[in-house]
Amino acid sequence: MNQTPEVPARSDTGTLLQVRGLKKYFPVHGGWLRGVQQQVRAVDGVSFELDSGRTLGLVGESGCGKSTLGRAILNLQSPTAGDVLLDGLPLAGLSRQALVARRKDMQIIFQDPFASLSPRRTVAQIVREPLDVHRIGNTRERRQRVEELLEVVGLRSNALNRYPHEFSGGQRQRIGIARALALNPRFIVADEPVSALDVSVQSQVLNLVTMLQAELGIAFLFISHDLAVIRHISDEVAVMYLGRFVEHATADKIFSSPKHPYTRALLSSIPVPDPTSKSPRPVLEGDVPSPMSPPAGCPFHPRCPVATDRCKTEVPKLREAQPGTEHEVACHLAT
Amino acid sequence: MEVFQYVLRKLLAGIPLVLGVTLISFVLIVYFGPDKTYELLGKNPTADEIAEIRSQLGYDQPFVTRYMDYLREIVTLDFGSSESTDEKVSSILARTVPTSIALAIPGFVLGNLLGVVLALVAAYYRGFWVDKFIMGFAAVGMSISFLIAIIGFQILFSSSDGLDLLPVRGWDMSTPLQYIRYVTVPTLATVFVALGYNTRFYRAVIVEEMTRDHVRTARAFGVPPVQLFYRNILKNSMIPIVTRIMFSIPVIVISGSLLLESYFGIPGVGKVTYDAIVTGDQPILKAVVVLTAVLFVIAQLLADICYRVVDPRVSLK
Amino acid sequence: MASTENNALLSVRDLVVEFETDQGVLRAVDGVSFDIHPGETLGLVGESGCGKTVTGLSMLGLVPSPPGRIASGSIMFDGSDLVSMDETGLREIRGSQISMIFQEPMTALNPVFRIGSQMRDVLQRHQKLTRRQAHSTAIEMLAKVGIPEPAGRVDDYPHQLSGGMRQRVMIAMALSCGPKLLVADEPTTALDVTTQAQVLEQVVRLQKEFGMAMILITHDLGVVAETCQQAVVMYCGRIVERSSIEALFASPRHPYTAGLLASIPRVTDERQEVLPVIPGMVPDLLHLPQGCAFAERCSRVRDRCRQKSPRLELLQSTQTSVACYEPNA
Amino acid sequence: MSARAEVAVSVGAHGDSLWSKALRKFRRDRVGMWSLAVVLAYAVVALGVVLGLWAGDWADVSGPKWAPVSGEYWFGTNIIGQDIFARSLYSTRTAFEVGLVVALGATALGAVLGSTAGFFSGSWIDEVIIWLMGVLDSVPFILLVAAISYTLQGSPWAMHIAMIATFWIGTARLIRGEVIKLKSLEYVEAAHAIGVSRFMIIFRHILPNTFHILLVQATLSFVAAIKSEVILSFLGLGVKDGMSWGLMISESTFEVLAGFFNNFIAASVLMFGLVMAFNMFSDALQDALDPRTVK
Repeated sequence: MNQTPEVPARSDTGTLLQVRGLKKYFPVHGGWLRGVQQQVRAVDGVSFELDSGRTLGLVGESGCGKSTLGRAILNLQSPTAGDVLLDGLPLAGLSRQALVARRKDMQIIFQDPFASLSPRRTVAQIVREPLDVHRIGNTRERRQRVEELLEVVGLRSNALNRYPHEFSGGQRQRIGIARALALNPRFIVADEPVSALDVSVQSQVLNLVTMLQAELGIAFLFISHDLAVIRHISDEVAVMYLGRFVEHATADKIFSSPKHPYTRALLSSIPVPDPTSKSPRPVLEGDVPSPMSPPAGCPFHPRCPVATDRCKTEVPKLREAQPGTEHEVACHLAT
Repeated sequence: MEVFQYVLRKLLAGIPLVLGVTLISFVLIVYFGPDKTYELLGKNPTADEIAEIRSQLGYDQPFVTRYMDYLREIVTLDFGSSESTDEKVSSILARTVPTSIALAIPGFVLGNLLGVVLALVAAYYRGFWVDKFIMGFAAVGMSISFLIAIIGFQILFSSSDGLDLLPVRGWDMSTPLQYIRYVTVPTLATVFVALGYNTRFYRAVIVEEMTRDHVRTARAFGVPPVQLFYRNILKNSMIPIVTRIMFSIPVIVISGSLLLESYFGIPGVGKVTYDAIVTGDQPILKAVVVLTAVLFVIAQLLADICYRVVDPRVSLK
Repeated sequence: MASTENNALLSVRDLVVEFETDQGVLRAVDGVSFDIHPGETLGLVGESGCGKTVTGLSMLGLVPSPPGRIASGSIMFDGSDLVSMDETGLREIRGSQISMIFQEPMTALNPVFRIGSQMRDVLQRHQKLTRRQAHSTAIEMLAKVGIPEPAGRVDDYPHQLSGGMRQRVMIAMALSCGPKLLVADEPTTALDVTTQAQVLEQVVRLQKEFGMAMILITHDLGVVAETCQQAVVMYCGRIVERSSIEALFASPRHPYTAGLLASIPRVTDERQEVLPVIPGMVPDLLHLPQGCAFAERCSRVRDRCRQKSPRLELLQSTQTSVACYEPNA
Repeated sequence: MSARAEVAVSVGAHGDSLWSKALRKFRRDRVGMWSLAVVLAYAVVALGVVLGLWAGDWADVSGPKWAPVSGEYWFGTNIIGQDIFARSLYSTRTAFEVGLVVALGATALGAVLGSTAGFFSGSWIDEVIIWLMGVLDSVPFILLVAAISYTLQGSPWAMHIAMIATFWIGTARLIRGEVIKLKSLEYVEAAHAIGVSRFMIIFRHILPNTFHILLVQATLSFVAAIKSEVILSFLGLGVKDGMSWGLMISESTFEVLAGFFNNFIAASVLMFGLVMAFNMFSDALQDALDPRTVK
């Protein structure tokens, strides 16, 4: 029903994003002249690839490093180690200007619809800013493009001269999406974009994301703590625990035959909106350990119901559970 | 042991502050300060006489040397003698500091104590006339100049147009009665003005504490209002309150007393400082600057220790 | 339900709660009625701003006042009306007869007191225990909610515990005086999904053990399905549907309930391309439409829906009450 | 497609910025409006003096010593027969001059240094600015005025400069905290993601969101400057040439003990009126601009 914004001819297949051994450590400062005391290993060696037009759902509990991973990939927080390649070209070591130029291809959508829009700027100014920064089109063209973008995300053009505080949470999230789309990105990190929204609005925004992806062929890294949302939106799913992927496979495989005990625990913990399916479920004991001092061996072993002595000493590598299945899992016991 | 290490670390961390303060005051008071050469010379001095005096005063030394001299004075706590009275600076301070403290304490204690009490009452009756009355009173206190308050209370208590009960000016601590007679008017002026600011600040802190989630929790468990205030609100409000009190100590001892002491002719540090400013008595000024800076470092330390006592989340590391 | 008033533990009738704002009076709760029986769990469901939390706070007379006030209605508990009860009477009930736990475990406990001291406080006030007795009861309660090494943990400060542990402490505190009713306001929303499962399990188990009734306030229909027997669905301050859990999930009668249930993504289903949605957004409580508040978003809206809002009425031959002129079959 | 449908916005045809909302809120505040009116009345008096409309004769010795209030001398005369009314009006001008210079200077300096420290928080730039704030805070204020006065060879601006040198600190601390908060907000991160330069991020996305603090701080600095002037002038460190409320009050200190109150009352009441109105205006401003209530 709407004309699709112009998408430059690109191949819709092939690897768009490669992430290799990405690490992001945060120093915990003791203060002036006292130097670094400890490090929080927010992201501790993550590797994956993402094809154009695909969605990787990234799921994990708070503090597992999923948001940091998204920001490290976009170089909003410079990685401690590892490579990120977009279209085969590394992002590390680029000059400021070169990095700014590459930002056209990768954008981010945020969780908090209230903090993500500058309160003293109009919607038109907010959505137009990317075009201004990258000097795309003249004033008239930019204005036209902004109107087009608002239409794409389902906002009327009378929204143009309004301020963010005049909109509801769901509407603000649409404005944020319009801003992210302005530069025709090929890859978007969506960091919990529906977590702050009410149920009835959440489904509207999820549908918008699905539709944009289908029409524009954008690849998404969709971060969420909500497994049902991840299930709905993702082609592939990665489960994160203490800064690492513990399982990575297609959504169908993850949800139909989870291999990692943590994934299984997560899945069984979700309250199901169906009173007839009340089944006793294994409840995971204890809390997530601090990422400042992760346990030796498999980081999950203190909570794991099936942990062996080997798990306490040897860190399991992310590997294919069975060769050729492309179902990766980081567990000594998984087959 | 932990506390000792902490105190040591804090005092070491105070060194850059003291260095900064002394450097700035050295530049302003000593280096660009009043030139004493001509005061000490007779009429029509020769160039040689000028040079000799300048050399005696150390004016011919380079900047760094002179500043290092100042630092040496700080480390040895020997600031020499006053240029106007020839009395040792240390003995001047030993004589005047107790007076200043005796002058400042009643106003300081009452100003904060009454401030907390009024703030509690105002916060408890938030929105009612009691609150409005107290806050109106605070607004008046805030809007009246300290000097006007001093003069006002002086007229009221000490002049023939007022009650004519108390001495007009001066100082006497020989007996408790005399002390009270002399300290009352300065104290009233201090309290009146301090209450304005303190009450407002403390009320804001308390009201903020009142809206915390854990206060609602306490209410949900049936905690009665008095206990709610005493246990759940006051203790949590102590951190900003303590900070304010601690950091007002150095200001009160030097700057606050300066006006009071020079107005009433009270022989305290403030008066000495003021006289030194007027006459350009550098040894005294240098000592006072260091004293203030050190007081600030100590206030910081005390405030930190108080946090530790009040708030278990703060660790000494 | 509403007819079995006699043996109801708590019965709310026509509760209206209003808030004074800059732009006029806001009616956060508008004519809410429900009953809860001993041992029963009632889910109070709705999206943000629907009035579910304010309803919960009203049960303990905790509506922040000013600006809020209970404008009319009654809340009968144990033969007395909590709305007209004075503050002293309410204080006797709070924490002993009716307890409440809150959403944010991080801020709900006082950071400057040990958890043991906060728990003892409640026990000493309501149960008139000695300090020593209260201390051992506190440890007992901590053990009951699954806190490891309770005798050591009792001397911890809240910041030394994780979010899940703090919420357990809150629950221990809430249950320590053996209340007849627990009001739980989004108790697991701030927790991670694995912790949420632990805490919910614990609450349900303890509820059975103590034989108390519970009002569970939540936006999460999954949580309601797993823990409640009865549910009340609220929209814009009013109850739109009241029924048993089975009936609610099997055949939601109100178009809003039906829309809400359809629009949540589920793990179990086959992946859908497009989720069914409720169009539009929740209207501003200060500018509610004249008729049914849901009319603007409703697919089956009729003229009369826009003129007068429907009353909550019991559907014939069911246990479900619904406020709709055109309920689902 | 359903996802694109609708989403209308209610009320009003034009965008309603936070500023216009704050203005509307301020207009509804009766106390705020009245105090603003009082402040403006004082400002008119001060402007009149600057334009030479009145009080040009404040220094003339025209009457008898300590003349009582009369039709000719509205507030009486002082010890050497100068008209206290004219001197009071002239002092209003001085108050505004001191207040405006200090408020603008201190707020600007506080904004620049505070936002710099906040934006580079954790780096050595931040450490240096924090150190400077601590140092200036620890030098006794009156000593600083005196010292600056020495250094500037008794310039009449020494008082202004000394006040600016200390008053900026409070503003800078607030702004630093606010900038650190704003910097971590997602919209600033979004600007980074788009590729906006650091300079533009500070000036377009961070500073505009601190203006409400600066405005309130400026009014507070204004009041503090007027109050400090009185004390400094009494101590002989304040206004050098001209006339001010501080000079009038210090002139009155020995008069009041002799039973002559005109100087004291005129200066005290006028000053109290302005400071009180300004304080209340500042409060109302703060309420109107409070981002927690403007939503």
